[in-house]
Amino acid sequence: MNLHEYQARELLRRAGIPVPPGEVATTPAEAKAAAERIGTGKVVVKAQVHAGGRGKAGGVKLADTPEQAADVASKILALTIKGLRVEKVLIAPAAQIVSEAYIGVIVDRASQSPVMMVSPAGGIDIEEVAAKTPEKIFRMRVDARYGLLSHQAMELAFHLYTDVALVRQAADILQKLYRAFVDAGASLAEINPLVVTPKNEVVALDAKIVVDDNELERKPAIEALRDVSSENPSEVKARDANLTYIKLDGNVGCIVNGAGLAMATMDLVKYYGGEPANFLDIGGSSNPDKVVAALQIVTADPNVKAILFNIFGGITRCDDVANGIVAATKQFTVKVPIVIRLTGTNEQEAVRILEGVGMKAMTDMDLAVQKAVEVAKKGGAAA
Amino acid sequence: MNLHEYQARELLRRAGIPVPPGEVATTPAEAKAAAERIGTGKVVVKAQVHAGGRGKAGGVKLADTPEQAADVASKILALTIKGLRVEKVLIAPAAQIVSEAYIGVIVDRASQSPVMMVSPAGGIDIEEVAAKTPEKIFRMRVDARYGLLSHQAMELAFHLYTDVALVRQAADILQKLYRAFVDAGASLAEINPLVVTPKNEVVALDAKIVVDDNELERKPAIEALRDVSSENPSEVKARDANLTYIKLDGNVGCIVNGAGLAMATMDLVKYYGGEPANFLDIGGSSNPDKVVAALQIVTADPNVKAILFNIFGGITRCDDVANGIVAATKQFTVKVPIVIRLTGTNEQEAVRILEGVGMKAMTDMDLAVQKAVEVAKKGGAAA
Amino acid sequence: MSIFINNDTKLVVQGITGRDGSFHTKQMIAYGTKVVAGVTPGKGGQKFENTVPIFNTMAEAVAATGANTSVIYVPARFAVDAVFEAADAGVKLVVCISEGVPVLDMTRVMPFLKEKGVRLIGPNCPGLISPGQAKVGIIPGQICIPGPVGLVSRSGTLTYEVVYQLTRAKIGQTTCVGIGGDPIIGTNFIDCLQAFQDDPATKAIVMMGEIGGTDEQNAAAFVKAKVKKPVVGFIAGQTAPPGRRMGHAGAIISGSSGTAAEKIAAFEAAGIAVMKRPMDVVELVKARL
Amino acid sequence: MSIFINNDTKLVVQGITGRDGSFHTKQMIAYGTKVVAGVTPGKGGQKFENTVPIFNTMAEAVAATGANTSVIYVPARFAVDAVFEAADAGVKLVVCISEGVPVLDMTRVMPFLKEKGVRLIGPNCPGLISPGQAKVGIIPGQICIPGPVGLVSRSGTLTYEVVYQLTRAKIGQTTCVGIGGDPIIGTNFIDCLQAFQDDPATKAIVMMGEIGGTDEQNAAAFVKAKVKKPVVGFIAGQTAPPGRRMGHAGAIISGSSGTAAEKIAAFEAAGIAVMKRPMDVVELVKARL
Repeated sequence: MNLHEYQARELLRRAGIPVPPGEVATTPAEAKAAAERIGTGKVVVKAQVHAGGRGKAGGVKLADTPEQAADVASKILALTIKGLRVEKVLIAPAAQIVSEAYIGVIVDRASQSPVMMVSPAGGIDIEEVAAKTPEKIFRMRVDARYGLLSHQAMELAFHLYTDVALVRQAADILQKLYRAFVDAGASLAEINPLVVTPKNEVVALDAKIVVDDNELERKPAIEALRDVSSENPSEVKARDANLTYIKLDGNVGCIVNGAGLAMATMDLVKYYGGEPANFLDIGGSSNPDKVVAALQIVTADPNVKAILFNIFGGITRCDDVANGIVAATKQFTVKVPIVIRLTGTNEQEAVRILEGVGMKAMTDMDLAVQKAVEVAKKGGAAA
Repeated sequence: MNLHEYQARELLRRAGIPVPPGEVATTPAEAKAAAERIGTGKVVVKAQVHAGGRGKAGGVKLADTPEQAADVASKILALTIKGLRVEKVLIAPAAQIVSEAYIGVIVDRASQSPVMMVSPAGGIDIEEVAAKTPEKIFRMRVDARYGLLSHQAMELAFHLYTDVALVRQAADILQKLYRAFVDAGASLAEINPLVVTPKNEVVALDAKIVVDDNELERKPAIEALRDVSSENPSEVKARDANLTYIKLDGNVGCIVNGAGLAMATMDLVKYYGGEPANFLDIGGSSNPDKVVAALQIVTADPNVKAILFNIFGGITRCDDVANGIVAATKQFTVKVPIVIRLTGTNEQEAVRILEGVGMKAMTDMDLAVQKAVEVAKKGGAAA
Repeated sequence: MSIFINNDTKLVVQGITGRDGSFHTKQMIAYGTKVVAGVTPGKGGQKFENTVPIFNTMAEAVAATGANTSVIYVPARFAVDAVFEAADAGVKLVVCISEGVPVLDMTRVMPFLKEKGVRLIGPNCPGLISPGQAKVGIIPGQICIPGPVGLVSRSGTLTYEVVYQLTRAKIGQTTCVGIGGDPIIGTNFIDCLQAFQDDPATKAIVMMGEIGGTDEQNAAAFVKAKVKKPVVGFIAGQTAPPGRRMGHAGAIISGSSGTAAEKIAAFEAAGIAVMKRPMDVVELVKARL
Repeated sequence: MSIFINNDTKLVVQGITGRDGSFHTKQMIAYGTKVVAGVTPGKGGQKFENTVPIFNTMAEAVAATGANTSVIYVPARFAVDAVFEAADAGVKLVVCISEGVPVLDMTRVMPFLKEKGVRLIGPNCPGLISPGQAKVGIIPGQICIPGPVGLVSRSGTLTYEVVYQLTRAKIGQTTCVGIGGDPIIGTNFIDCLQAFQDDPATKAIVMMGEIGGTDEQNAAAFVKAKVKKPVVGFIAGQTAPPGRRMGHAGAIISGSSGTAAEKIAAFEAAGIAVMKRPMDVVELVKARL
């Protein structure tokens, strides 16, 4: 789960990291009032959306007066960046900046540990730094049993600054960032840029935190930060039904049990010349209601011209899936053809259930995918 | 540093451990008001002093009514237990108890780790359980890198209860006690008794926490719990002067640099038939002011009949000590004889300084101790 | 022969009385796995299906039965605790079926396992099966037959699909291991490749990867350097968009790394025969046996 | 010969520019110790007394100079960080003079040191000296002379007293180690006894204990089982009352354990000659050389 910049800033502030004041606004009037309260003159107005490249998309602008802040905010609140409508802006004082650095922490798969990263080349996308000047990124593996030790933080901070007063501030911020990362159950936490002000203070200007979804159950305070308005409605609906759904641009709707098989199914659709409309994993333990929800979500996509079920029964029972399909077709009309492949646990019962309502099931994945692609190409007319 | 029961209870409550309500009173009127507020009928009134065996000394009593609580409190507030005046009492509801257990955590020197201990034989001194029924104490070493793991807490809790509902409550309390122990910078934290109520709730009735003095610098909130009124005034004065002083019952006052040498000096006093009046370590880096404070503290003890300086100069400079002795004798009259042994760093200068005021210094520890014992036996008359 | 589990496997089931635990325990017993104990706190002293003794703690279960392996079917919030407990109790192999384990918990438990010398498979995995000997986890026994192919996979049902293809073509398996789709897992491709290389009964290896991370690339380098047996590979997620997690927590393309194309190229460079479709496994393996 | 430090010791001083650090560094250099580097964050690139290079971090200091030992003279609140840093930087012996280290910090750093294979002496100790070769810490060099006695002690000035007695009697020392008076210390009596047993130059051992804990009792058992050289012992604190900390954090009699009487009895049972007074060391050692 992505946090908004303003949420991440608040978590860092509570962890003791110096963060300039900032307020969230959802209307130009609120933006003006916020700029007046901040009262430092120039402010920056920043779109709060879960998308990189906000700046390039016109989502970050300066304003000299509260009136101008309202004006700028109204423009930004009208934007849609990478398919996501801007619903909120952050108003913060425009900082005077002596230098910009990057600091961040991720969970690194290879070393099975958190890894802290710092770069004196801050203010730009760290992926870009990694690609163009990898020698400017310094990494340190953190042993989760000990946390980020003081001397490790100092070593990293010496890569950013030479003045020991700045080094000590940065080392302190690194340790606090690591703790905030752990406390939030994050898989990524970064400050970019970390700036030095003319007063020689090290301050976090922008923050990004991505939380591990598996942490949310035990961290209700973090879960409460979820901003459903900023997510794709179909994906929200899928999550509520305990499904994993990701919308794509093709026309073959895929409903599969298991993430690997779901990806392999999408790949096979493509292999046979089709385009998958989505990733959809109904998960391990099937129940008919999940299948109904899955069909509702997939059929809500107007691009979908055919629906492909690919079920390998293990824990998932084929008869549960068949019952779900039957129940769904009774609840609402599915206007596109459905191709069903079922094999494994309770396969025979499933076939009987489907035949009872005049539907057929195939047992071979390859053939089923070919058929679905073919049907979709005909615009679904062959239903 | 010892915390009072009421302070320890508050720390445990903040850690999420169920602790019955309780209030501190310093007068019978306050005790009555507290009992009224608690309003559960019967209350227990408990002396808040840093001494074991409060119960046997009459420091813990039940009261049926607020009036009786006032009466009982007035008696307890008049007590002196093991040399310590009772200044405060805790008023708490008298709990109904189904069973009593002990849980605690200490830093274990041998395993260099925290060790959790539990015993179903609670409510009595754990040292007594250890002596009489050691098979009723269960220990578990905790790896500080991981903390008390859930399964370890469960394993310990199964030694206390068989009902899994109680086991889970106790395991949760054990993990919270461990965290409270770490957060307080404690060297010991115990709940005794941990009781089961008629409602099958596991609750901490009495708590003891001893904080590692070395943690106090970085834990000001814990340091603020220090209750100077409950300590020996001479020892408080010594601590303020950065000295370590412990009063004993003999008549040879000892002023030494280094804890090991100080103990060895006391032992040698005893070896030669004397009785040491105190332990006093002036510490590593001497300065004359510390020596003045040390002389003030030792001479304030009316039992002292002779004062023995035993200084082995290393970091401690003998001339500093000599200057301190001279300064002290100018500031106040020392009425008992002083025997001085100095050797090591700047010994010659020290001898000159002392001779300048007509004092003599010896270089041999053994002879100096014999002399001090002899002088003290003569009642200090040979000064 | 086989890897990790065999006829000597003595299994404890952690969470034996839960919904998933009891269902799959019956399946494992029916398959012939030696299930020697179960653990559910508070049910110590009872018996599962009147035969398998239940204990309150893993320490008791291992002490009483000499179990050497455990399998975990507990809710996500207890799963890491169960791994710690199993490792502490002295089993040498822990198979965690439970999904939803926070990745930061994994960063803490992995060093513990290393200190104790314990192998973890999973979490969030289907477990493993050595056909004809033992199954630990949830892989359907009826789709497997004994034979010469070792299979290792990051996914569940996709593994079944491929095993099913092999079995229908009468190509049996030494061991099929589902290593799980999380970012941090106890046993990775290289561990399994090494074990299959060392297992004399394994004549060919099938490796099923996914987008996300660099495990497949590292495995390819390992194959090139150390594996003398033929390897057939697959990568799922060629059509996955970057930045989106494809169900598995680990299946996510970050920036330009972890793509299917990158992984397939690494496989090909290491001489691994790459399947274009799951069904290709039969032809490719047959040609190499 | 000697234990732990010798002519090959290449020392880094952590906190070299502080009050204590600079004073004792001069003393150590004057004694002939090879002080190859100092560390003070922010002073990297400067030189101490125009000769010893100063670095910002231990990692840099060790990389640049090949130091194998460090000594720590930093304020209490930085001391454990300094131990972690030294161990991480790759020195094999860390001597922590600083006092006031919280004991819970010690419970965390000890496993780290074990993982890294690093020996810690201290904290809150006077360090050690191998007369004529090197001194690391604060033991006054002029009270020591080379010779056949190995000395290990929990205290500081009491050690000086005893060494001074030996030296006045012309009995020299291989190494004198002050292990420190804290409840948790990096190197204990047994470690030193083993090292002295293994050191051919050491002909007799003096062991200076205190009240508190069971280290002396364990050491006595070790002497009985493993030490073939004569051992002379002392226990300070016979007159100490129970429950009171006698200066050293570790010098406290808890309940009925850790008393001087108990320790002296353990010494005697192990055949250790027990001094009644510090001055007795001369007679007892002489009789055993």
